[in-house]
Amino acid sequence: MDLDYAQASAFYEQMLLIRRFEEQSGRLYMAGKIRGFLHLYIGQEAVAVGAMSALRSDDYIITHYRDHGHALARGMDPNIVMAELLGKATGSSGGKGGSMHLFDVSRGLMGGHAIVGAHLPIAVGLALSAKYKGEDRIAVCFFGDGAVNQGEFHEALNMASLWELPVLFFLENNLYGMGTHVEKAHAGGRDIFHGADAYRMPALQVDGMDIVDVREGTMRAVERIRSQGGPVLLEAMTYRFVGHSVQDPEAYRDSAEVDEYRERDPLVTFKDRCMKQGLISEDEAARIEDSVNDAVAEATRFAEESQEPSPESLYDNVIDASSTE
Amino acid sequence: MDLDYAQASAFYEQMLLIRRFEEQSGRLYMAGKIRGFLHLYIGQEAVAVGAMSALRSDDYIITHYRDHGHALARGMDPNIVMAELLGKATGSSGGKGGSMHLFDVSRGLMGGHAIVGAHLPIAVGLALSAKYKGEDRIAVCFFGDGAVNQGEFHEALNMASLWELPVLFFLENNLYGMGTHVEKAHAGGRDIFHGADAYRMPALQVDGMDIVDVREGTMRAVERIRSQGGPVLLEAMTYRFVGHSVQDPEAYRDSAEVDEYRERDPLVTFKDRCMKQGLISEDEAARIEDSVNDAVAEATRFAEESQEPSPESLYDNVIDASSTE
Amino acid sequence: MPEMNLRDAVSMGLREALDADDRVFILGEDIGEFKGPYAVTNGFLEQYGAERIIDSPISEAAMVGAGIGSALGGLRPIIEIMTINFMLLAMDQVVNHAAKLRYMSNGQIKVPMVIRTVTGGGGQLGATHSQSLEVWFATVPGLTVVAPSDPYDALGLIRSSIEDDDPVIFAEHALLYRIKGEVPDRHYTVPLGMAKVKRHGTDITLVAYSRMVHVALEAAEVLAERGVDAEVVDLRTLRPLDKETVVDSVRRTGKAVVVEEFWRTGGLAAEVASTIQEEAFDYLDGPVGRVGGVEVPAPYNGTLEAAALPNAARVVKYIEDLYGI
Amino acid sequence: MPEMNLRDAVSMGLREALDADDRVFILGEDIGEFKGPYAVTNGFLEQYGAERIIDSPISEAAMVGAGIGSALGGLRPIIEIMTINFMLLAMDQVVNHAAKLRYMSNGQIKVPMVIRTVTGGGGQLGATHSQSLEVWFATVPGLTVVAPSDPYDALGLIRSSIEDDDPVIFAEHALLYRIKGEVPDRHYTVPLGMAKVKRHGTDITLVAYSRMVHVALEAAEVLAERGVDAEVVDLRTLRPLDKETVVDSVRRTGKAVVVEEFWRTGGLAAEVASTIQEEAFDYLDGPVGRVGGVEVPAPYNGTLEAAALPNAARVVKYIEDLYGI
Ligand SMILES: Cc1ncc(C[n+]2csc(CCOP(=O)(O)OP(=O)(O)O)c2C)c(N)n1
Ligand SMILES: Cc1ncc(C[n+]2csc(CCOP(=O)(O)OP(=O)(O)O)c2C)c(N)n1
Ligand SMILES: [Mg+2]
Ligand SMILES: [Mg+2]
Repeated sequence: MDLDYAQASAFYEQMLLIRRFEEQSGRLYMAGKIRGFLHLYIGQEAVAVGAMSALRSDDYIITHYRDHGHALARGMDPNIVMAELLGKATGSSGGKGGSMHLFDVSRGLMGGHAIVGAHLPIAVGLALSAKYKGEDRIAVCFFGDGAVNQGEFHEALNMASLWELPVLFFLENNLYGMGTHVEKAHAGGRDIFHGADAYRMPALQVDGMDIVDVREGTMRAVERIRSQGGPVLLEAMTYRFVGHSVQDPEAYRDSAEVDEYRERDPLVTFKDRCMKQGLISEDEAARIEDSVNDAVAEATRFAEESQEPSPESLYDNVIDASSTE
Repeated sequence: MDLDYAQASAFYEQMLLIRRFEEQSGRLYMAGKIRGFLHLYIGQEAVAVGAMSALRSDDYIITHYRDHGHALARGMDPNIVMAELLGKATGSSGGKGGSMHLFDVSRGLMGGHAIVGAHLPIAVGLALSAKYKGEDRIAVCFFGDGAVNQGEFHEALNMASLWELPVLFFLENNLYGMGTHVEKAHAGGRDIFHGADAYRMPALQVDGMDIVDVREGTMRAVERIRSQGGPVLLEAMTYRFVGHSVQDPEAYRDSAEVDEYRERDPLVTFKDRCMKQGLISEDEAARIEDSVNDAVAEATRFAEESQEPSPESLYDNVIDASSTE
Repeated sequence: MPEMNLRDAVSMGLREALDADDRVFILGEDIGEFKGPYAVTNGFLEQYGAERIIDSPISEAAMVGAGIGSALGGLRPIIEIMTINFMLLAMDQVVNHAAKLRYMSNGQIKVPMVIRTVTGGGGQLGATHSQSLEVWFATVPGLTVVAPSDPYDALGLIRSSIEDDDPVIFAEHALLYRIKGEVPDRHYTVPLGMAKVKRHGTDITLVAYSRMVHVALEAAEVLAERGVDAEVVDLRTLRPLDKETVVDSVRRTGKAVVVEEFWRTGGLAAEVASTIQEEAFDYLDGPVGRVGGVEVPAPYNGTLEAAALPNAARVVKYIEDLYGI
Repeated sequence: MPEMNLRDAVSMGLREALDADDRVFILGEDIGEFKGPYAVTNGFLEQYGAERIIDSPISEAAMVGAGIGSALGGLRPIIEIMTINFMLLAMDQVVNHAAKLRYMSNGQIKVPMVIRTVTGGGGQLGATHSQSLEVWFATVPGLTVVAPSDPYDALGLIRSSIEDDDPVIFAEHALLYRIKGEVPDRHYTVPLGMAKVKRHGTDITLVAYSRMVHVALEAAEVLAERGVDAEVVDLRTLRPLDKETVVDSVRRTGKAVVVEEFWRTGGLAAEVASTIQEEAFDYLDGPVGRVGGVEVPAPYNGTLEAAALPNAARVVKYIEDLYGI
């Protein structure tokens, strides 16, 4: 694993930030301060952080409702994200979007989308705009194994390949779509990336529990897209340690399976390797732990102390300069 | 080609019936007696006739709007079909369905459907009912190359394979979806059947211009479905000799291509082979020509002389016993 | 009479149907191993088995299409679409197929299918998950649309819906599952197409359905304190509309306000208001009023969302302004 | 002023936009090599090339999704959906994404996209191909919905629609393409959201849009012969509704009938009628009337289809019965 000190610390810090941020989000949900649906990224941290580390700042990112990890890994301010989760005026959408709809256009993060599979065609359009304008930025679209069975997955992959558009279809296969195991939903079985052949699209699979493997796989995919133009399907095999959403009794899987994957916790394994190789010292690890805890505490404070959106904001941004009755 | 005399004559007669019926439909459209959309099956006759010859009378058939060939090959009365095309009370839907919506439930023909790709999931449901009830009938779903790019194609093939349902997905690849060539619409290219791998579904390709090849391929597919349960994708490579619908200037293809395929007219080639092998005599061919012409003339007479639907029928069959204001 | 909540009333109706008729099965996302997204089918998989309680891939269009096909094959499918928002992915199957096949086949086939789905806002689920699209289905010939407001109606109406030989959209409000009410032990049904006066009054008629019935009843209590005696009509079935019950009430009261959750412009209230003034114009003391959702996508923030939805206070204030009472 | 037909007016508006702004492109089925299903884009491929005139696979959902994405990427997409019936396959992209992204992102992104589509019945295309679904889109916050009745408005409105920074549904009636009208050489636009009085009168107001404007004008001529002087208001934009123009007219005439092609129950006429009685109750001589489509799926047979659609005779008869004039 050829990482330098700075990278090792940075990756570990970003993964830990997501982990602690999500743990805190769960607590705030239980406290009734976050409402609606809340989908945590715990267990999948290596995917977002590894992937983002291989992208350019001008690339487009689009993802589904399980989006906190992608937002934070892309460098979005935890304060702004937490404020959105609490529905505050200081949130990224002024409290109107919520957990499932995080946008940060300044970082190319085009949302946070809550309809399973529907953002894949939108990613195709982002890539179309890049190619149309002659830009060499790419569109990276994160989605889950459950989304693969939506018709729009098929339509989007066909279009992207047909028109040789620069899209990285980034599949986070955590084995479940809500309570349905991938093998009970996808006729192609557990290893979905083979399906790309139908579109004559190159595809690869990486270990989503290993940030280095994710990073290297993403680099290969991105390199191929920028050099040759067409799309790539990248499948990261991963797992969520917690329920689908915060109120999921998890009747559909036995705790043994969860424990087994927790054994491979992407943070623990990465930290251990880095320490063995002397890339992260005890002190550094402690510093990271502190700074992450401070960041999450600060995000919580910021969000809780922020103002509620103004009543008038209800009417803003329906359409341009519109305020409907 | 191991056909007996009776089969050879029957197949030729059915194909010729479709050919002449369609030629007459075109004329009646030009005469303003058929309105709306009219999609002719000329050039593809070997597919419907060869396929139907390998099916059981209790199997379900469902197809798209280019459905005259399937209806006639399934044994539907040409009088009833022509009457429907003319919108008469004696038509299969009392004039309310038209050319694109031919139903004959007594023969398991569950329509004629005009939304591209939408009848594939319906075929899955028909097969689901058969399996659910423990019947060994299968559902045969005819569709075109253009339908393959609809999301519902993907959803339907995934479900059918996942649940091991007895569906024969019968793809008539005539190279064009309206004016769009298959290679400009399908990233997988011209030979679509390879795409079945993504669903772990067996697939095969036959020469749709050769009724015997279609028949034998269908037999293999059906045999596999009845014995092993799961679905099969069968692709028949074919070609329509006429426009997409009756008013298509065909700007998108050059006449040379059309001529080339007309060289391989499935009726002419089959008739020649049968005559060489002594399966059809000159007299028999003449008899067939006459009886087909009579049948089409009779269908035309029947349809033209039939009554218009009653004004009250407008309100029938919206829902059970309903007549809405 | 035993008390039960609306969730249990629907569950009970479903169990009865599964017990009484082998042709009845349920297909939906996460209805089995996950035990139902809203727990309505909790325990069903264990009791009825995987042949009849089918967990589906996330493929709404194919789910409805497969339901239609299975109905054509003689089954009595109950399709659960997790929320009515996701019906947007199955719109073509519902509107162009389920609703039209009986008509296009002139009665050769019918589609005895119930689509159960969850509707409404108020849960801070954001813009894509908080709509009341039953209003659109209520405009489609060939569909019946039901939306109960209490356990008694829910059980009586699910029974009638499953018995019906045509497609029924059965919309359960997410915020009403816990609402309790008395349900007789003796078997009863609530016929489709019949509204019900839920509160008798003489001064003004409030028309509503689903959750808004409770808002209307609350408003009626406030009005009562002011000596205004309001009658509350619960539509229960949105298509066909029970005009008689509504118009009779207005003829007695001379005043009417329709309350609904859907956006005010183009909602069902417009139809009801238009019908009232058409059929009771000379009985009206003033215009028929409408209180609907504010014309914005549903915001996540709880205060903003509440401001966008009708409540008793808004209804009372509106009535003051409209009629000066 | 030069005369041109509505098809040429729309074509002209599209060419202007393609000429003036490189960010404008058109994506649709068979708009290029086939020269446009309704010939509106005839010659475009040759003139503007395949990068800007993109023939799409039959994937309506992905077409709209790709349009949205390209708009997020800074382009100005014009998506052609062959007919509004096929929008049922793209409903989620239009309603949950195009219409809501500006709001959910609180203005971080916008979707300057025009969806051009063909609406209406009367062509004997059968139940699935003859609907007027623009009525549904007119209920969705975030969308603008336009439906011109003549060449002047068509050109003026397509110009405004393409200039608009939010999604616009532009519905062209299949039976109006050949209608001729004068179109000034000088550049002009017709602003969105403004109705227009197409015939001045004093005795009764007829409100309509698209093809029904011509039915209303015809009816007005018949009424004129009887000494009844009807005013005809063409809504032109269905969302936002120009209530002022409609209500002003009714305040002058005291009578109003709304004519539309959509099924009578729950159509736009219900909204217009409700609004009129809300805002002009004291000016009304009687109830506001509605003439809409008969509540059946569109039948193929020409006589039946005609009986299901409003025409001048039906409108006049209805007015006789309603107002005794
Ligand atoms: C069209 C649609 N259908 C159903 C849902 C409800 N739903 C939300 S998330 C989800 C599971 C998605 O699983 P997957 O794609 O694997 O992503 P993961 O949650 O595992 O990250 C479902 C069914 C939805 N939001 N949209
Ligand atoms: C959803 C939908 N989109 C578009 C159309 C218009 N349309 C009718 S047939 C057709 C082409 C279909 O081609 P294919 O599936 O290859 O069948 P073929 O006509 O070649 O037999 C199109 C685009 C439609 N009917 N439905
Ligand atoms: Mg998953
Ligand atoms: Mg084809």
